[in-house]
Parts: sequence; structure tokens; C-alpha cells
Amino acid sequence: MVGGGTGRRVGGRLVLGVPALLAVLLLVLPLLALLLRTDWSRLLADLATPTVWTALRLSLTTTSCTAALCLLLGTPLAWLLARSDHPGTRWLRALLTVPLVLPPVVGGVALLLTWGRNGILGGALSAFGIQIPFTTVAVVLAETFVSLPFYVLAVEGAMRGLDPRLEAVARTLGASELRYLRTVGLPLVLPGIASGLALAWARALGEFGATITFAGNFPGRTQTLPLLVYVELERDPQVATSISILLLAISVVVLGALRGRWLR
Amino acid sequence: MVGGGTGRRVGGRLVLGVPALLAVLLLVLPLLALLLRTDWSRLLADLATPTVWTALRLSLTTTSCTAALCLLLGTPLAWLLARSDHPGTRWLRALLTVPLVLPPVVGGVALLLTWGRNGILGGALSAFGIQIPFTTVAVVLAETFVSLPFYVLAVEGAMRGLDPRLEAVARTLGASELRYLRTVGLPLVLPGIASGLALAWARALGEFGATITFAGNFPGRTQTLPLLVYVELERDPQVATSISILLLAISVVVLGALRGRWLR
Amino acid sequence: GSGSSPSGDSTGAAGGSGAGSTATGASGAAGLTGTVTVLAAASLTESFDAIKADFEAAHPGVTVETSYGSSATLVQQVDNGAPASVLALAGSAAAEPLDKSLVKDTTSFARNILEIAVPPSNPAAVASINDLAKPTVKVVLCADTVPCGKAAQATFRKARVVPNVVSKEVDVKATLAKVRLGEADAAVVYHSDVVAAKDAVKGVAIEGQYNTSLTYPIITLTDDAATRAFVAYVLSDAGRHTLASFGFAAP
Amino acid sequence: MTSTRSTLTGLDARVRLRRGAIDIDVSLRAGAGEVVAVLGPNGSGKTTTVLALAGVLPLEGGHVRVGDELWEEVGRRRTPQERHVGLMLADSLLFPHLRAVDNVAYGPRSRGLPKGESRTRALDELDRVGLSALVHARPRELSSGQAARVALARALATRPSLLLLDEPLAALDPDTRARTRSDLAARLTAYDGVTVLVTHDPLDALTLADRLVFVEDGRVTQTGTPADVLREPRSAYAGTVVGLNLYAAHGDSHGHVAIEGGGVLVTTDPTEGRVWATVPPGAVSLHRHEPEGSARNAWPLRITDVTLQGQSARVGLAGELTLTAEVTLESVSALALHVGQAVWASVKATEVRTYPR
Amino acid sequence: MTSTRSTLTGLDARVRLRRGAIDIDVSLRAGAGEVVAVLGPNGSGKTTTVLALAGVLPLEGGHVRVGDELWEEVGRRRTPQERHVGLMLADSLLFPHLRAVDNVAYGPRSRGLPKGESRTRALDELDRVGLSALVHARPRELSSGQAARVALARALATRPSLLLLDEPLAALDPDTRARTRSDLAARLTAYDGVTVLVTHDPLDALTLADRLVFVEDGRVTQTGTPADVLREPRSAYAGTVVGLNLYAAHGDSHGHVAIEGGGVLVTTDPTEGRVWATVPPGAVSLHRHEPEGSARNAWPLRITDVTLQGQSARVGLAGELTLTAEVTLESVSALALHVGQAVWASVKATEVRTYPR
Ligand SMILES: Nc1ncnc2c1ncn2[C@@H]1O[C@H](COP(=O)(O)OP(=O)(O)OP(=O)(O)O)[C@@H](O)[C@H]1O
Ligand SMILES: Nc1ncnc2c1ncn2[C@@H]1O[C@H](COP(=O)(O)OP(=O)(O)OP(=O)(O)O)[C@@H](O)[C@H]1O
Ligand SMILES: [Mg+2]
Ligand SMILES: [Mg+2]
Repeated sequence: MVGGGTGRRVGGRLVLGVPALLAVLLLVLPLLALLLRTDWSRLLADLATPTVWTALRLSLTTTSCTAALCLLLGTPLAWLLARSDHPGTRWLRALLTVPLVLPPVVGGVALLLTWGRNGILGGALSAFGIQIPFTTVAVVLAETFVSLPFYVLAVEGAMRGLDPRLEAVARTLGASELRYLRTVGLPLVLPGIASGLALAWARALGEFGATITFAGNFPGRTQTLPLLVYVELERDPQVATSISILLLAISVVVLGALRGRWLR
Repeated sequence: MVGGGTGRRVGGRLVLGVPALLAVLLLVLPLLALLLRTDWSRLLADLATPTVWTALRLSLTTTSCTAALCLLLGTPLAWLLARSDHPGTRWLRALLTVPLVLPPVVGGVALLLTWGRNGILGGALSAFGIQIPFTTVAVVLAETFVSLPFYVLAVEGAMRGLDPRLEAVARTLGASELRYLRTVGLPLVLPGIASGLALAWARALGEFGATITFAGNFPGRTQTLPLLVYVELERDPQVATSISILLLAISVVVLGALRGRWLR
Repeated sequence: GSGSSPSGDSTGAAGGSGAGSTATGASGAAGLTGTVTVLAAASLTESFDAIKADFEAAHPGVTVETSYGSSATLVQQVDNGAPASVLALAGSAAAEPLDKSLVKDTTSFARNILEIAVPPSNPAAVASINDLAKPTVKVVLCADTVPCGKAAQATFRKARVVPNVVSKEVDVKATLAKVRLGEADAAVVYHSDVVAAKDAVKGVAIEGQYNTSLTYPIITLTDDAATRAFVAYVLSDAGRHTLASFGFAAP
Repeated sequence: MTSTRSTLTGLDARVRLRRGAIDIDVSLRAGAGEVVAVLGPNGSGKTTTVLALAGVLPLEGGHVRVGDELWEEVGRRRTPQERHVGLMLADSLLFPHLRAVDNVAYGPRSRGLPKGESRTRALDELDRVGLSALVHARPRELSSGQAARVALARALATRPSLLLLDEPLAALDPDTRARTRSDLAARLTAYDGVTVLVTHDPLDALTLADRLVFVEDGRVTQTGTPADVLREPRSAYAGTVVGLNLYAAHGDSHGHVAIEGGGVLVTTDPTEGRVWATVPPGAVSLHRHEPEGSARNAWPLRITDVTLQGQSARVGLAGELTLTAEVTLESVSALALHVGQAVWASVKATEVRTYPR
Repeated sequence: MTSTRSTLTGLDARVRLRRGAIDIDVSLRAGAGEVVAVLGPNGSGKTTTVLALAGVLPLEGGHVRVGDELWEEVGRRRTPQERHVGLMLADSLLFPHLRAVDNVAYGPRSRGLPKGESRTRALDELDRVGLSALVHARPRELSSGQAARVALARALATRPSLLLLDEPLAALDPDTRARTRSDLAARLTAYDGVTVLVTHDPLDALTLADRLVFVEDGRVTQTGTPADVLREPRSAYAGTVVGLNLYAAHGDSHGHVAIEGGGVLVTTDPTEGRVWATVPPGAVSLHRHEPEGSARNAWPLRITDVTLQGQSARVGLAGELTLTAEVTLESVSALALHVGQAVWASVKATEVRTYPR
């Protein structure tokens, strides 16, 4: 009987392990291929150029701003969505997901139609001399547009998992909704927030289509790493690969450290 | 005192409501701008063409396959990640997030390096006469490559929220790990699975860069809606906008219905 | 309407397109069968769609499959086994990374020259290449790495003009889009792009002594009759005529 | 932040709402400083009532008034935060990410007390429930009884006007329970607010409460002081709690009482009309054969259940009527009592008490 | 799927592991069909022991053997699934998405019983805990007592070789508790496996168990039949459970017993060496002034605590020694007993029992 049990256990492991392994291979093999085809001897030389450094600095700055915006604006939105049971909420929620399906270039066009010189808000702004397209602010806006939905969806999911009676108890203890959120709600959904932030940050780091369309591509101002990769791909694919590997390394390190720190 | 309380309540609402409203505006205004600038009289004519229908059918087929792959391969992976406390897991998890940050075109190149004629797997496959790039299968692979990480991360987050004692009880009742997963674990994380699926599906529906690089842009075979948008953007931007609005409508309807059905 | 005159002839060139191409289509040999897979640069979208239609009308047994993308991507795809019969690229430089063993034949089939694109209202009143140096004129160019960017660099060098660049776009389409949407006051793009954009933009010609041209190679990758017929058709007068109607000059 | 609390903090509430299949309509009234124990079978609506008083579940009718403040009325309600209640539910519901001391200090902090003072008060409260050694433990490192004690300390730490305790002592071991009960008694004596205490333990109810409220199926079936209820229980459940056999019955005027479920009792009490009749278990004698003595009530019954309790045994009997007898361990062994056995039970007429329904 | 169960399903286990701050080392042994009650203060390691037996927490030492099957030994362990145990924890831990009946049918289904049969068995088990009316309710629609009853039904539905019950009756109202207790007694009698029952309720332990195991601070402090423990409790906690004053003491051979915490008792029992000494609370008399009668033990003490229990009162006393007295309600009012009051307590030497430690 113990033998049978072990057999069953191995069976269970297989049923789960084989598809999981397939999933890992599907995701990791292409990365491996990228690494295998990299000319490692050139890597450092490819990366130690002012262009790469400028783009790297810009990428890190804008993605940090984006992450901060997600945290500041996305968290309250996720909270309100999580506790609303109004039937309209579900359509609002679906609407918020749209930036995910919009081809990024179209997203960029939509942003231009909003913030551009002739856009529905941009017109008013340019009357005050404020120009958003082709600036670093535009990069942040584009990145926020595509990554905020990830954050909101991930965090809302986590917030729905909270036991509502915990809030009831906190409220009777004299906590306002805000205080409850700050002292109990948020700390308890920290894993969800961290994973949402990771998703959003990663998405922003890789963002290309909306950025190029909305913010353009100017070194030092709007040329982030993915834009540089694209530009280099036309000229020297090997340099593009090297920069991709830099992107890859940054994300693995940041996400690994972040998750190790915040997720359990 | 009641008055003070009400004041405080309104204050709380504001502190949450204002950023949430900003977040909604940030996401919804561009969509609104897109709708405002659409030539509605032409919309139907633009969409009622065989090219659009072919692309639509292809998009729906491939994204459904992608969603199915996420479900079949991603769920076991999420489960194994969620219960592993091995220190290596966190780096594996970070590695799996990489397709998110890889500029999609680089992702496409990596896929070509893997499955292409000279790729690390493609070489062996073409010996058997199997060609993956530039086929509908390649579209599905590209979409899966970019959306599986979303699914795995969202579902893993939900799975970590499960009370481990529920599993302990189910096991003592005679359930194998698999049976527990099927009968208790998965049903309880259904909201997480639904939201992960929504994220992954939406990401797949909007996928462009990896697809065009890895699968090419052949009508009827690999030309999905976003690729058609790209082609039409060159030819007639108005048609491109019309197709974007189609994409937008599909996603709102599908996500609204899905979430209404599965998420509470 | 200020500064619109130089573009007059280029838009005029797009005029009588369709008629000529069908006339020459009848000359093709009958009885050909098969599929011709054409990978073409995105800027060829309209012209190759028209050529495809004409060729298929002339050869009912042949199916032409087209796939449009950026030249660099297309080359990468062919290197990795894309099932392509014909590769049509924007600029011969793009063909450099191509695996030469796959190439059966290479011919230049079209040429494109640069032109300044401005919004229809021409808000910055751009009349010549010299206006692009004004600090009030927002200029977008292609990135230095892509062919149209290299060409623009050369042109500005020749004209001794330092333009007020706000963005260096990754491809010509993105460059043009900025003008289309009214975000930029001027962009340096190909003449064919200005033609394809119809009334969405206006062209301001760049004088010949500064202008730079780009040659489009057509590369044959398979050695079957249908493919040879297709390439021959592109190079024929009918093909040339169609290309010309979309703003391409002869090589 | 801290409201000036009315010195007159009596409770006057009527809780009406539907929950699941049952309709709840429970009135509770208590003077300042009183302890009201709410008793009732599982699922009768006790927790629901407590949640409604706390402002967690909205009323569908009725009102909640504490002192001279109106806390709720249909259409107007204060949030739980504005109510000054202390709530402890049967699940301890500790904040899982906070250490024990921070859980207890949470209330004082939220009510505006400075950090240091809150902490001192939390340490003090934890000390009172015997958890000084575990102040830094996280909830998942606590046993169920330890968690219940922290939850109790947390509810008490804000010195609320209305203290709502849902089975506060159920998870405690007898030793801790006795200590906590007497500690609670001492604190409730000093406390000028109203306490609502849900409990299944008759001992809690009898020793801690000034007034008992029995809730069955969402309705109040009896209220009164413990002494009232001990003397005259007025529902089957109240009978169980005080350990008496209780029957709804109808008396003629000749000392005969007809039980509604069947069976007749003979009594020396006045018996006109609708009455409650009680038989103390200790007054029931068991015999192998039909008794011949002076007992005027005797029935042949079947044993359904025997449980030992300290030095005596409780024997459940069923037949013409259902009856619980309490007999000495000697009788258990002398009669070799066992489940299923047929026995005679007798009760003297003087032991059967009746009072009007 | 269903294993052939050995007919000889005795339990032989030694559970050793660290949990939080305490080191657990608990040995449990029971013959087929026996019920072992595990008692102990909060946080003493009872739940931990139960989880280890179920295979949820791995042992760090010791073993678990049931019948002739080795379930665990360091380095070799069966999963919970391979153990045939029934587990009910103090939190009911129902599967929140399954209706009551499906929760109960889960075990039989998992053990390979056909759907219809599982359902029938589930309905039957729910009926036995009095929940026929709520078979289709979802867990969140159940009160805490109802949820506990479903969890109990679920644990029993698989007819396990080893049944682990962690405070199964704590959330039940007295009526249901009495019914469930006797139902449990009946079922455990018919059951050939071993039951481990964690409880804080002396009544559960005394009426349901064949053997009591007292666990304090992770160690077994006493084992024995209920009768053994009632007669000779061997730890302060066991003394509380059986309601006796218990002292660890040292006797000279002249009838004097020196209590380890302080104080001396005079007894008529043999008193050589290390002994336990017990004083029944009922044998303690209280007086306003120093008593003059025949009682050989008399101390001036202070009242720390008075609680009423049915017809009598328990009075906690402290001073030279701590002592609980049980007196009638009449004495309480006659002496006007109140907390803080100084009284004399006396005990006859014949009431003080001693037995070796
Ligand atoms: N969330 C809910 N939705 C629907 N019905 C519910 C819900 N919670 C409780 N109920 C039902 O409402 C009734 C009252 O439940 P409540 O929890 O108030 O009982 P209780 O008196 O506290 O019982 P217990 O002594 O078992 O704790 C029960 O019949 C229960 O089944
Ligand atoms: N997950 C955990 N991590 C660390 N320590 C724990 C954990 N769970 C319990 N403990 C500690 O282990 C000890 C034993 O806990 P256990 O739950 O076994 O006690 P118990 O005897 O069941 O108590 P109770 O009667 O209160 O239920 C306690 O001191 C507790 O604080
Ligand atoms: Mg309750
Ligand atoms: Mg426990």
C-alpha cells in the first residue's frame, strides 16, 4: 500500500510537473537561445557606450516614476473597485483593461489625440505653454498608460481576498477606512501589491510602441532602452542583442531582489 | 461628533477618490479621444471587408489557443511555484518575468533563434519536416511567450493566499495533491485564474512585435488584427483606427462578460 | 495655402494609376501555377498590393502571398527560414545581413527620393529645407540607423542645414505619423510616403542637388517559373508604371 | 478624536433584519454598567445581532441608541468607527501581520492615544489575560486559546461604551477560563458601559450577567435576571441552560398538567390554564420495576443517553415524555443503567413546579 | 484506492518536534477502539500533536504506528492521504465553495466511494449532527456552531482508522453539545479505530474517554483512566480539571504535609516523602473568625474570586496557600462573602488525601 501511494504521488507529480516544465521551457528556451547567440566577447564593448548609458538612465528614471504613479493612483482605484458591488463596476473594470489589448502603436496615437497639440487636453495645455509630446513626461505617461492596468488588476484581485470581517473589527476599534487601509488592508495585500508592481514595472521597462509613437525617440530625452534596441536592430543586431541582455539582466536582478524582499 | 465623523468620512473618500479618478482619466481619456476622432460613418464599411474578417477570425482562434495553453501549462507551473519555498524559486520566478521586459521584437528574434531553421530546437524539428516559424502555430507560440508570464504571476499570487490548512484537511480526507488542486485549490482561486486569464488573453490579443518578427504577416495565416492595424496604418490610418475600435470593443465585451460570470 | 506649390507635381504623379497596369497584365504567359510568397518593405504596401492584384489577374493559376514588415525584420526572417520566394527591400543596405547562399538573383526595381512632409495647413510655413533650421519648427527625422535617417543626414550635410530635431523615429512610417497627427511641423521622408498619405500631408520638395535617393532591390530566393514571372512583372513596364503611380522613380 | 462619552450609556436597541433563512427581531435594553448575556441555540441569530449593534450589518428596521446618542435608525447610521464599541467575535480575527501587543494597541492608537501610552495599555491588557510572555508573538504562532485571549484584550483596550463579546471564553482552557471569567467580572463591575455577552456556557451567563436574553430562531423568548430564569425558565432552551426539565403544558384545576407533546404530570402547585411545568433532574428517581411508594408521577421510559458529570450521572429518558434524570453513580451501577434499557421513572408531586405561560 | 484496513488498529505514537518556543515530546498509546482525551492548558502543544499525527507537521523524532502499519518515523513518512485519519480542528475549516453536504461527501468521494453512496452517507452524517435542514447551505451562511457540526460530520464520514478531534464540541450550544456528545459516545463505542480527542471540557473527557493524557508545556504530565485521574490527579492542571485542590508536597511521618509553595496540611493519610495532597473544595468550610471545632487545618485567607455554579458557589482564596472552596449559596449570603474579604478556611484532616508523587 505504501508502494501504491508512492506511485500515486509520482503520478501526481508528473501530471503537474510535465506541463509546468513545458511552460518553463517555452519561456526560458528563447532566452537561452538569445544568450547562446550572444557574442560575449563584444558584450561589454557594446554596452559601454554613452548612448546605452543615457538610455539606461532614462529607462530607470521613467520606469521608477511609472511605478510610483501606479502605486499612488492605482492603489486607491484598485481598492475602490475591489469593494464596489455596483453592476457598472464590472464594465469600468473591463474598460480599464483595454490599454492591454490596444496595439501599442494605437495606444500611442490615442495618447497623442489626448495630450498632443491638437488633442482633447493638449490643446488647452499648449495654451499655457505646456507641451507634453516629445518630452520625458510623455515617456512616463505612455508607460503608465500601458502598465497601470496590470497593476490595478493584480492588486484588486489581492484586495478581494481580504476577510471583510477584519475591516469590521478595525472599524470598531476606531480606525477610519483610510487608517484601516494603511495599517491593515495594504500590509496584508503586500504580496499582491509587490507582484502588481513587478508586473507594471516590467511592462513599463519593455514598453516600446506607445512610447515611440507618443514620445518619439530622442537620445537623453525620450530614447529608452527598448527604443535603442529597435534602432540598433536596424544597424547592428548584435548590439541590439547585447542591450536586450542588459534589459534581461536588470529585470531578473530587480525582480528577484524585490520578490525576495517583499513576497514572503 | 457625528458631524466630525461625516467630515472625516468625506475626507477619506477624497483621499481615495481623487487619485482613483486620476487613474481612470489617465486610462480612459485616450480611449475617449480615439472614439471622438473616429469617423463613425465609415466604421462599418471599414470593418466589413474580408481582410478584417480573416484577421478577426485568426486573432480569436490564436488568442483562444493561447488562453488554453496558459491554463494547461501555466496553472501547474503557478501551483508548483506557489508552494515551493526553495530559494532558487525566486530566481526562476524572476526569470519567467523576463518576456515582459523584453522588447517584443527582441522576443520575436529570440523565438526565431529557438524555433527557426537554425534555431536550437528548430534545427532538429526541420529534420522531421516540421516548420514552425511563419505558421499559425508560430502566432500562438509568440502570443503564449508574451502572455504566459502574466498568467503565471497572477495565478501564483492568488494561490499563495490559500489557507494551507485547507489542503491539510483535504489530504486527510483522502484527496491526492491533484484531487485537492482540482476540487478545492482551483475553485478557490477561480477569481485569480479568471483575472490571470483575462490579462493573458488581452495581452495576446494586442500582441504585435513578437508575432510580426517570428510569424510574419501573412493574411489568413499569421496576420492578426494588430498586424492588420500596422499594415493599414501605412495605407489608411482611418481603417487602422476602425480596427482598433473593433479590438477595443471585443476586449470590453469579452472581459466584461467574463468577469461578470467568473469574478463574483 | 502658403508654401504648397512645390508639392504640386508630386501629388500629381499619383494621378492616373490603375488603368495602365491592367493593360500590360494581359501580356503574361498563361498556364503558370503555384504560390509566390513575397516579403516586402512596409513602404511598398500599396504598390505591391496593386501589383499582386494585377499579376494574379494575368495568371489565374498563381497565388501571390504578401507579408509586409520592416526591411531588417524581413531579412532576419529569411535568414531563419521564412518561406519566401521574393524579398523586396527598402535600400540595398538592409540586405547586408542576408545569408548570401539563399540569394538566386538581385535587381534594383525602384528608387525613392527624399521629400519634406508638412501638415496640410503647413502651420510653420515650411517652404524649403532651410526653414527646418528655425528653432520654432519642430522637425522629426528617421533614426540615424535606418536608411531614411542616413539619407536625411546626408542631405542636411549637403545643404549645410542643422535642423531643429525633436525626435528621431525608428522608421519612416512613425516619422510621417508625427506630421499626420500635427505634432511635428515637418518631417523628412520619402516621396512615395507623401504620395501614399494622400491629403493627410503635403510635400515640400527638396532641391535635387541636396536630395539623396534610395534604391530598392528585389531579391529572388526560389527558382520556379511563377517567381521568375512575378519578378519579371515587377520589372516590366506595367510594374514600373504601377510603382510610379505610388511615387517611386525608376532605379 | 476621542469623543466625550455620555455618562449615561444605557443601551436601547431593536435589531430587525433578515439573515439567511431567518428573520431577526431582537430587542435589547440595559442600564449603564449592566451586562446582558445573550443565549440561544446555534444559528439563532446571536452573532448577527452583535454585528448589527457594532454597525457592521445594517438594520432593516428598529434602532440602536446608546446613552443619549442615536447610533442607528433606518436611513441614518453611524459607522462602526463612530460608535465606540468593542467587538470580539468567536473567530479571534487578529490582524495577522501585527504582533500580539500591536494588535491590542491598535484600538487605542486609532482612537488617538499616543504611541507610548497605547503600548503601555496593550501590555497591561495582555498581562491581565495572562499573555505577558507572548506579547511579541505573531497571530499564526499562537494557539487558539492564546489568540482568543489576545482578541479579548484588544476588544477591552479601547474602553468602549458598548462591549460586544461573542463567546469570549469558548476557546480557553478551564483554568484560564476561570481566571479570565473572574477578571472579566471584576472589570465589568468597574465598567460603566453596557456589555453584551453571547455565550453557550450557563456558568458565564449566571456569574457575569445582570440580565439574560434568550434568543431562539431570531426572536427573544425570555428575558430576566439570572435568578428569574433559574426560577422560571420559559423556553425549552432556557430549561436546558438552567438544567431543568421544562414542559409547555395546560393545567386543569385538579392538580393535573397535560404536557403539550404528550404525558401528564401531577403537581401540588396551582395549575389553572396555560402553564410551564418544571421537574428538577435530581428529583427524578429511577427503578427497575414499577415503583410503589408515594411518588404520584411514574412512567415506563427507555434510556437514550447516559453521561457522567462529576460525582453524578445524567440519564436521558424518552417515551410518553422526554425527561432527564440526575442520579448518583451508585444508582448507575446498582441499576446497571445502559442506553436502550427500559426503566421506570418517578417524581413526587411536590417537586413539579408550575407557573403561568 | 481504499486500503484494506488492519483489524488491529491500536495507536502507538511518540511525537517529538519543536513548535514556537516549546519542545514537544508526547507519547500516546491506545488499543483498538479506545478514546484518548488530550487535555492541557492553552498553548501546551495539543493541536501540534494532533497535526503531527495527521501527517501535516513532520516529526523531528519519534514515530507513529497504527495497527501494524508504520505511518511515520524520522526519514520515512506517509502523506496524510495515505494515513486514513479523520481530522477536525478547532477552526472548522470547511471548504468555502462547497455546500454542507458536499463538504461531508468530500472524504468518501476522495476515498473512492461512488457519488450516490457518498451523498447518502453525507446526508446521514449531517442528520446525526442535526443539520438536515441546512445540507445545501454554503459555509459562509452557517453560524459558528453549525459550521463546527458540519466539520465534525465531515471528519467522521470517512470512517478513519484514527480519528483526531480538536475541541469538536466547543462551539456548540449546550443542547446540541449534549446531543452530539452522546451521539459521539455511541458512535465511538461502535468504532474500532482509535480516537484522539482534544478538549478543555472535563465532562467530554470524563464521559467520552477511556484514557486521559495531560499535556503541559509539551510534556505528558499524567496519563490514566478517568477514574485514576479523578482519584489521583498528578498535576496542577489535572487538579483543576477534576475540580480538586491539588498540592505537590512533602510529608514527614507524623501526618504533616509541607506544601512546596508554602503552607502545611494535617492529614490522616500515610505521608512519607514526596506526595500529592488533595483537598476537595466541598470539604472546605469558611468562617468569619478563627474556628474552634475539630478541623485540624485552619488558615486565615483572603477571598480572590467568587463565582456561582448552579446551586453552589466557588470561592477562590489566597494567602499562606491558595485554595478553592465550594460552599452553598446560603453560606455566601450568611457570611456576605465578597472579593477582598478576610476569612478563615478550615478542612478536616480526614478530608486531606495524599498519595505518592
Ligand atoms: N453570511 C450569511 N449569509 C446567509 N445566512 C447566514 C449568514 N451568516 C449566518 N447566516 C445564517 O443566519 C442564521 C443566524 O446566524 P448567527 O451566526 O447569527 O447564529 P448564532 O446565533 O451566532 O449561532 P452560533 O451559536 O452557532 O454562533 C443562521 O441560521 C445562519 O445559517
Ligand atoms: N505556526 C506556529 N509557529 C510558531 N509557533 C506556533 C505556531 N503555532 C503554534 N505555535 C506555538 O506552539 C505552542 C503550541 O501550540 P498549540 O496550538 O499546539 O497549542 P494547544 O495546546 O492546541 O493550545 P489551545 O488549547 O490554545 O488550542 C504555543 O505556545 C504556540 O504559541
Ligand atoms: Mg455565533
Ligand atoms: Mg489548539
